[in-house]
Amino acid sequence: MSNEAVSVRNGTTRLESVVRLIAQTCVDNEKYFSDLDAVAGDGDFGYSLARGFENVLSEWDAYDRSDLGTFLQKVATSMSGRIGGTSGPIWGTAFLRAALVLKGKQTLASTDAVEMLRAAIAGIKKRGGADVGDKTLLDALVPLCESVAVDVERDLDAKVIVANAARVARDAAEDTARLEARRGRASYTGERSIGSPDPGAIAVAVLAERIAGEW
Amino acid sequence: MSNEAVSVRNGTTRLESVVRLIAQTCVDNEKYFSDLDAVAGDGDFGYSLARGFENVLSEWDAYDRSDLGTFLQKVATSMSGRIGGTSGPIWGTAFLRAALVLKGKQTLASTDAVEMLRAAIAGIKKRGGADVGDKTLLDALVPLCESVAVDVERDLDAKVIVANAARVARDAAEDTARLEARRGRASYTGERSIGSPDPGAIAVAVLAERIAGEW
Amino acid sequence: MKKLINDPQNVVTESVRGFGLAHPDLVRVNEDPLFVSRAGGAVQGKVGLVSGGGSGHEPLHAGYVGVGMLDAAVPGAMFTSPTPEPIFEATKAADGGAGVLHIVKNYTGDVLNFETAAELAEAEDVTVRSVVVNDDVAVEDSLYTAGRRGVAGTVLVEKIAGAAAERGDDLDAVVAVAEQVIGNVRSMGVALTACTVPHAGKPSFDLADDEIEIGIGIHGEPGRHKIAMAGADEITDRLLEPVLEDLKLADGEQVLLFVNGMGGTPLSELYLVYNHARDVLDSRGVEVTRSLVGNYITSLEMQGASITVLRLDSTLTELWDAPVNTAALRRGV
Amino acid sequence: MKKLINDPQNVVTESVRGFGLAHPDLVRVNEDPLFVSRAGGAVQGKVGLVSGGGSGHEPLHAGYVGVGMLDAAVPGAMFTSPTPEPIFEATKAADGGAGVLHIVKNYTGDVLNFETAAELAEAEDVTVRSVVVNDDVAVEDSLYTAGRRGVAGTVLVEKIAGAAAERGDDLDAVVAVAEQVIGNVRSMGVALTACTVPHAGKPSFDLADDEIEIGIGIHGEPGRHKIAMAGADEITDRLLEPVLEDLKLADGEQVLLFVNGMGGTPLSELYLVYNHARDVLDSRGVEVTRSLVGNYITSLEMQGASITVLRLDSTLTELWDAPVNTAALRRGV
Ligand SMILES: Nc1ncnc2c1ncn2[C@@H]1O[C@H](COP(=O)(O)OP(=O)(O)O)[C@@H](O)[C@H]1O
Ligand SMILES: Nc1ncnc2c1ncn2[C@@H]1O[C@H](COP(=O)(O)OP(=O)(O)O)[C@@H](O)[C@H]1O
Ligand SMILES: [Mg+2]
Ligand SMILES: [Mg+2]
Ligand SMILES: [Mg+2]
Ligand SMILES: [Mg+2]
Repeated sequence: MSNEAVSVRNGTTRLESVVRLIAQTCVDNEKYFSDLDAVAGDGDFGYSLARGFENVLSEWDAYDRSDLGTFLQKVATSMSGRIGGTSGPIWGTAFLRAALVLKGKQTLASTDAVEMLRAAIAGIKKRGGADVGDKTLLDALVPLCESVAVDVERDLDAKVIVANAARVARDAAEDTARLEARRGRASYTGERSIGSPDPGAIAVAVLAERIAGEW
Repeated sequence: MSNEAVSVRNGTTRLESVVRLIAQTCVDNEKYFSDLDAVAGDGDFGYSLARGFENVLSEWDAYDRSDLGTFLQKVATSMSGRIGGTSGPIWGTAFLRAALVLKGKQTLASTDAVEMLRAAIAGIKKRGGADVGDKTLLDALVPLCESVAVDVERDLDAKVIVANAARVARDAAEDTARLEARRGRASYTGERSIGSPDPGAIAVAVLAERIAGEW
Repeated sequence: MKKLINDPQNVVTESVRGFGLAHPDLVRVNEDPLFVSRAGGAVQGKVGLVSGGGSGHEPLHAGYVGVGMLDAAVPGAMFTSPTPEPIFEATKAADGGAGVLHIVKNYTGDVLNFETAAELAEAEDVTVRSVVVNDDVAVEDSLYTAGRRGVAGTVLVEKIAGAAAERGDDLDAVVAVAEQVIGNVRSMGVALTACTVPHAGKPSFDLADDEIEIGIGIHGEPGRHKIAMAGADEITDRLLEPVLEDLKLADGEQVLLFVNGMGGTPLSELYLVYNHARDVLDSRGVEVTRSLVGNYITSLEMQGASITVLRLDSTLTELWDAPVNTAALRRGV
Repeated sequence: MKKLINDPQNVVTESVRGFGLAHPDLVRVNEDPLFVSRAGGAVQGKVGLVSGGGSGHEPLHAGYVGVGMLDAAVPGAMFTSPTPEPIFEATKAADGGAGVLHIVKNYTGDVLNFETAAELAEAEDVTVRSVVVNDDVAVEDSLYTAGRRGVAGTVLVEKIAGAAAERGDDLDAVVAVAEQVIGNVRSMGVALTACTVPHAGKPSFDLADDEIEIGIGIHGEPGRHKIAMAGADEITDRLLEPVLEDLKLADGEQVLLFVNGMGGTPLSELYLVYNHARDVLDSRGVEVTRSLVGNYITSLEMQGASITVLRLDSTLTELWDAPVNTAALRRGV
């Protein structure tokens, strides 16, 4: 298991470039994500994410970067302050919990990444009351996290780890099509939610794939 | 000029069958007349006529037939009592004025027919303030009346008279397409009323053709 | 055609019946002939106000029957003026001995049928006076035509004349107030979609996805011309311009600004239109002191709106503010 | 997409701004963060009522700000619950020292954002209690799901709890009244057409010309299932049945019957639906003593309607009848 610390500069750069990629990808996919939400939900998922991450990009240069945790917390705040609906609290919690893991840190270890994902998942579960199988973003994020954890344990190369994570997330996200939504707005349509994947899960897959692609 | 009186029975029969034919034709053409009115008007012309003449048909057997005028007055009342909009007062006045010409009469002469048409036209003009050229039913009814008057003067056969009248009414009705409406609801569309014929004028032509066809 | 109706022939009667059941404190429905009058009956000594016309413009007119507004309303078939008989009966029901005012929208059918009803009422010794509302500047006002249509201004005439009658004005005075409103109110409308009359079963005109009708009436008839779909601010300018031009408002004059929905446009869009209209009036030095925004006179489910401006003075303002208690307009009671 | 809007991103702000300009006697609009509060500010000693949620349901909620109903309303983006910040600011603006009640429609986003706002307010020593409206019987009520949605019943909760606060009830008592309404109100809706969210630009679901959606929500989400287009009486039966079943009304009980339009359905059709619903309730021995018919909580320009039944007792009836003075609901003032 690699605990080899990345240098502050490198760590910041890597964390920053991943966060920026997430933000840009959410902005770019506004219409796609909203269309996914329109199938069984109310069609605002992409709109919400785009407005939130647009704000991240516009405040980007001014973020306090005194440590990694502070930086990520600023991201969480400026994002969730603009995202309404379910995604605001859910994604806000996820980023905030991840930020707490990095509190005071100047370097980012692979194990930190696993811890960040676990913290984010715990936060999402607590905040929204959903669990795996309820047809939410958790259905992609939890398998993704497991994949990263196992691969970090196996001390694989980071590029391989993210590639594996992306593949797992994509499969899991597509698999949500089989599920009946039990949480969120899609749950109101009951059985009619079956057959189309969860927008939140697909978003996780898209983000993982972009990250893997740019690694 | 023929003043040769038709027998009461025959007269009543002829008047009755013409009125009945008018009523039935208006009921049959509900959709067609409404569609014509929808082009530049509000699309209720056929509906109004149909409801009014439906009522004539349903009260038909009970009409007071003590003289021709009384009969026609009853028709006018039961028709116009159910027709709202512009057509109720206009068609009601037309039938009522025609009925007055027949007041106390047991027989119907060809010259009576001309007088009835003239009285109806005068009534319509007075009631609605329109004249020839304003793109109303007058633009078919006035030429029709002139044709009948000339042919009666020439002592032509009734069958020829009605055939000529129908042809004249049709030509005049189609010709209204060239006019810009100055009265009625179609006038609100201004120049856009040009290009389609007036529903009232077309209705006059259709009725004249049906009468000629069944003579 | 998708509508919450049963037999198209029965839409008006079933709907008016429901209206009566929902508002027993305000109105009584007479089913044959069909008219709606105040629950309490005619008010002795008060001028009675009667209006009516084709159905499909709800809440007009039945929604305005009640204290401070109409005494009776006569709903015709969809978009078709009622026959004289129900108007005549409604007139008698509204008569409290001080005469009755007919508020008629300027359509040939309405004018003619109210005329006949007034004659019938006069024959039974009910004094009837009529005013004809003709506020639509989309239509040219000319002696040689049917003249301007009556549209949204009708609601303001009914409210303000109703208040005059309620405070005890005599018939002449109520007529004068109504005429003052009519002389100072102008409107213009736009349609984004057509409406469908139930017994017609199809939209009353065709509009492409990128076209709108400017200068629309309230009966599904086409407007003066089609234009390309535009932003709300631009459309608002096009409606407001001819209204202001016709009214020739002087700097500092006070007005009531009324943005009316045609039935199928969300309230949020009406307020958005109001927002811009307000900016335009403010910038021109016209003071908007009273406002009305909502679906007050509609064309079934048509999407669109109209803008109405009424020049106010202290009399009209006071009468506008007076209490009113009807199904669709309520204030101060 | 045909809408009276400018930039889709600005619909909510421009519309709310217009709302504020049109109703200066009733409300003040705070633009950043965006919320609407009573013109007079918080009433000292009175429990403050705050509601909010996604926009697109106008007149909900801003239309219900005023004496006898809400103290503040928080409009989110279209169909998207607002973030905690404006809710928090609105809560402070509504606080007259007697605590604030959050009236939240049961959607995950609304619940979560109001929760956070309440925590922020508590941190500034404002006592906040919340009630969650969940009246939609189209959705199964289960611990394992998000539970039933809040729909038209929300209007009744706001009106009745607002009356309780206005007469001086303390926070516990206002919560109790709100909970009583929530426990006794059930709704179900139908859509004849979908609506179009401005920034989406296309209808939120597809419906064939001969299909309707039964069990629809108010956010353009599809309903429980599609059925073939049917007559209004049959559709009314299908909406009313599950509502009555859930409420288990005993013979002779009194109710408020509320027929709500989704925004694009003519008022005449709503009264027609009311007419039949009334017949059904009458025939079952349920006494309809209060009624509400109109567009009170909408889904933009969606065509359709919902039926809501609220079991009344003398307390709720009295509070329902109490004076209210808001842009969209006015009575007795
Ligand atoms: N209770 C929940 N917990 C976690 N995630 C949820 C929950 N409910 C919904 N989601 C996620 O949020 C996504 C929808 O987000 P969004 O459109 O912002 O919500 P809404 O419009 O319903 O408020 C869903 O696709 C799902 O992945
Ligand atoms: N002032 C008028 N005088 C005579 N006929 C008229 C007048 N105005 C309209 N018409 C006739 O009435 C027809 C329309 O009738 P109808 O649809 O019942 O009227 P509306 O719906 O406008 O009240 C027109 O086609 C025209 O022939
Ligand atoms: Mg959504
Ligand atoms: Mg017509
Ligand atoms: Mg008509
Ligand atoms: Mg949403």
